[in-house]
Amino acid sequence: MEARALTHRYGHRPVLDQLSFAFQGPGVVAVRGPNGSGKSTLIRVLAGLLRTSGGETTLHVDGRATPSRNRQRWIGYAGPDLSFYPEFTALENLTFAAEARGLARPAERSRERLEKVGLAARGGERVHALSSGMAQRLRLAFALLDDPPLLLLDEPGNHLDDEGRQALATLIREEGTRRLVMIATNDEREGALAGQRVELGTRGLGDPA
Amino acid sequence: MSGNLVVMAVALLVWGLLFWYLIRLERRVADLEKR
Amino acid sequence: MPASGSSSGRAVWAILRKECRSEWRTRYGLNAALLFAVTSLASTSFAVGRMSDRPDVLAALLWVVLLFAALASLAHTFVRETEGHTMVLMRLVASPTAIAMGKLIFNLLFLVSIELVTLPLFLAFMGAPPPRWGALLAILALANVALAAAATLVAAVIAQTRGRGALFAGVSFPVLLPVLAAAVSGTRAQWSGAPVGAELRLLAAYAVALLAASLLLYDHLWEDA
Amino acid sequence: MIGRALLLLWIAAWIVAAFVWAPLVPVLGETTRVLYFHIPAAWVTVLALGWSMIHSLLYLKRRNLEHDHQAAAAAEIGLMFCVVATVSGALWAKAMWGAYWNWDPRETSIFFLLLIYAAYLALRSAIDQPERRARLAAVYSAIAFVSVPFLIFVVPRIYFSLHPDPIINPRGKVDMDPRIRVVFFALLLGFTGLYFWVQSLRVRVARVEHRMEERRGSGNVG
Repeated sequence: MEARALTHRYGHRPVLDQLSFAFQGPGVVAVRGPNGSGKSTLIRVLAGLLRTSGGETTLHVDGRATPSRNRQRWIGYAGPDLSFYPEFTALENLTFAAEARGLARPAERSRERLEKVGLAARGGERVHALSSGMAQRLRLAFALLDDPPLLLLDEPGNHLDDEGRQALATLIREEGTRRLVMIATNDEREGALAGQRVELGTRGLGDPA
Repeated sequence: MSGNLVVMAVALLVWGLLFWYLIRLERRVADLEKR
Repeated sequence: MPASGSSSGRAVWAILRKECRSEWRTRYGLNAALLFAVTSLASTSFAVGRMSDRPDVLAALLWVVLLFAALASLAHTFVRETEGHTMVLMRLVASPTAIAMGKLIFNLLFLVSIELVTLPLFLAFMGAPPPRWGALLAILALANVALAAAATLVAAVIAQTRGRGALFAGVSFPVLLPVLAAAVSGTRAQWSGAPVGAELRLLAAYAVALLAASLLLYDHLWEDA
Repeated sequence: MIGRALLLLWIAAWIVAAFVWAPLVPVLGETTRVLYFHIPAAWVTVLALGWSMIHSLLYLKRRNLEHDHQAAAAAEIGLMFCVVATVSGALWAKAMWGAYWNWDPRETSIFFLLLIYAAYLALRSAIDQPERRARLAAVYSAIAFVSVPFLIFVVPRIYFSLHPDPIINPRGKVDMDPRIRVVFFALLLGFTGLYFWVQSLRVRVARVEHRMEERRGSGNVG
């Protein structure tokens, strides 16, 4: 994952400023910085959800640069803004996502991912009945749906209980050996897992007008 | 014919007012740009 | 990673099925639209009475009822996504065009299901003369495609505004007007025995123009988180 | 400043000419006077809509907010000229046929443009972030761009036309006394000059507003 002179403004507030980096998978990268320093913005830009004001990002898979237009094919994203359809169950949501992406064995694959994040028993429950901790695990299951080369997690530890954080830590370590994992977090334990780091500037929200 | 002249006079007046208003507006915009 | 051609076809199919299942589960949109269509139909027929000898008035009333039922409900598929913040999920699993096509086809089926109920009732309530079914169904089909294409595109835009659904009627009206005009004129022609070729060509041309424009525009619609 | 003075004198002179020098169109009689102002206003309405749509498409391609300023300014000014054209059209219809509104092709076309302007500006007012507002307004403009030809050339033909086409056909050739044609085109030119002047003013205002918001930055964005 390579970024060149990434700049982005929210309305008029500069959030990312000429940021450049290049990370080689597999491995875990922590994106750190104070609130409002653009951690979530960066993750969303890399996921292709947000078009930047300047600069560009390129994802190389097996040595070949992939078109940034359909970036969503190559990444798994999990962030606080990812919500599921409340009228469907957890399993139905994941199965729909797998079908829409044209993946093989959508239902089976979804069940496997639910087991991986410890939601096997809750597959049949409607999403609006899930606790925020379980919803967060569902996001992780969604991100892992098609074993993407790049995993982008925005504050994955949110709402998780201790047992959940433990499972998350092992999951990140495991995935870190197979693909490039980038995590936006201020949590020390998650940060410690990362071999490399992106420090976002302190200018962020605190910067006086 | 006199009816026409009245309407014409009104039209000229309206055009004059509009023009004067635009000139003043332009001056205000010019000094706004300086600040 | 599957090639883009077949996979976007699968994505459209998956999204269409999801829309139908969501609609079946919540049934909110269909009930509202049917209620709306039937009440506006009942009120017009109550006010106007039987109109068997005036095909032009009948044609206009039929399409006003259908148009307003459409205006009341076609924005729902996108408004539901932005209100439920599920647009991020959608954008992560399918391309903008696939999302739009899935919803467009759903809106088309939605319109047809409203018309299946409203049209027979309209013909009965208003005492309309028996229609030339061939011509009428052709007009309905093409008008539905054009309506769905226009409404889906405009809905995708207004779903991201502050008022969300509120703006849909006013903003979409100028874009829907050509469909309304051609449909009314065609329906009147089929009742009065005149040829409907011109209106059909117009509806087809407008639908194609809108679909072509949508293919270029949908990529610009969802770019900020 | 010379340009402004020239514009002042040019339009003033041709107003006088329209009332004093130009002859009347045979059938229309005194009502011709209104047309000298109604049709240029309608022309500017179409010109402004075209300008707004072109800049909207340019914004989609280049993502430069300058295009958005131009498109928004053109829509606001276009709406004003459209109201003038609609009202003067209705007055003329009242004088000619005794009814303010009778859905003849010219009136319906101008009215449809009014609907598009109103919808475009309503849409803009419902979005806060500048980039998103520019992008969504541009997309709507592109949609309207597709429907305008159908609205102008097709829909009116469907409704029975009352307009005396042979005598004054603003889009076609104007085939009567040359003096009428001279006054008509002169005012058309004058209105166009006026339009571009007001357009430039409105765009400069938009630029200043944008810069002021930017300078206020994140500090106390209200």
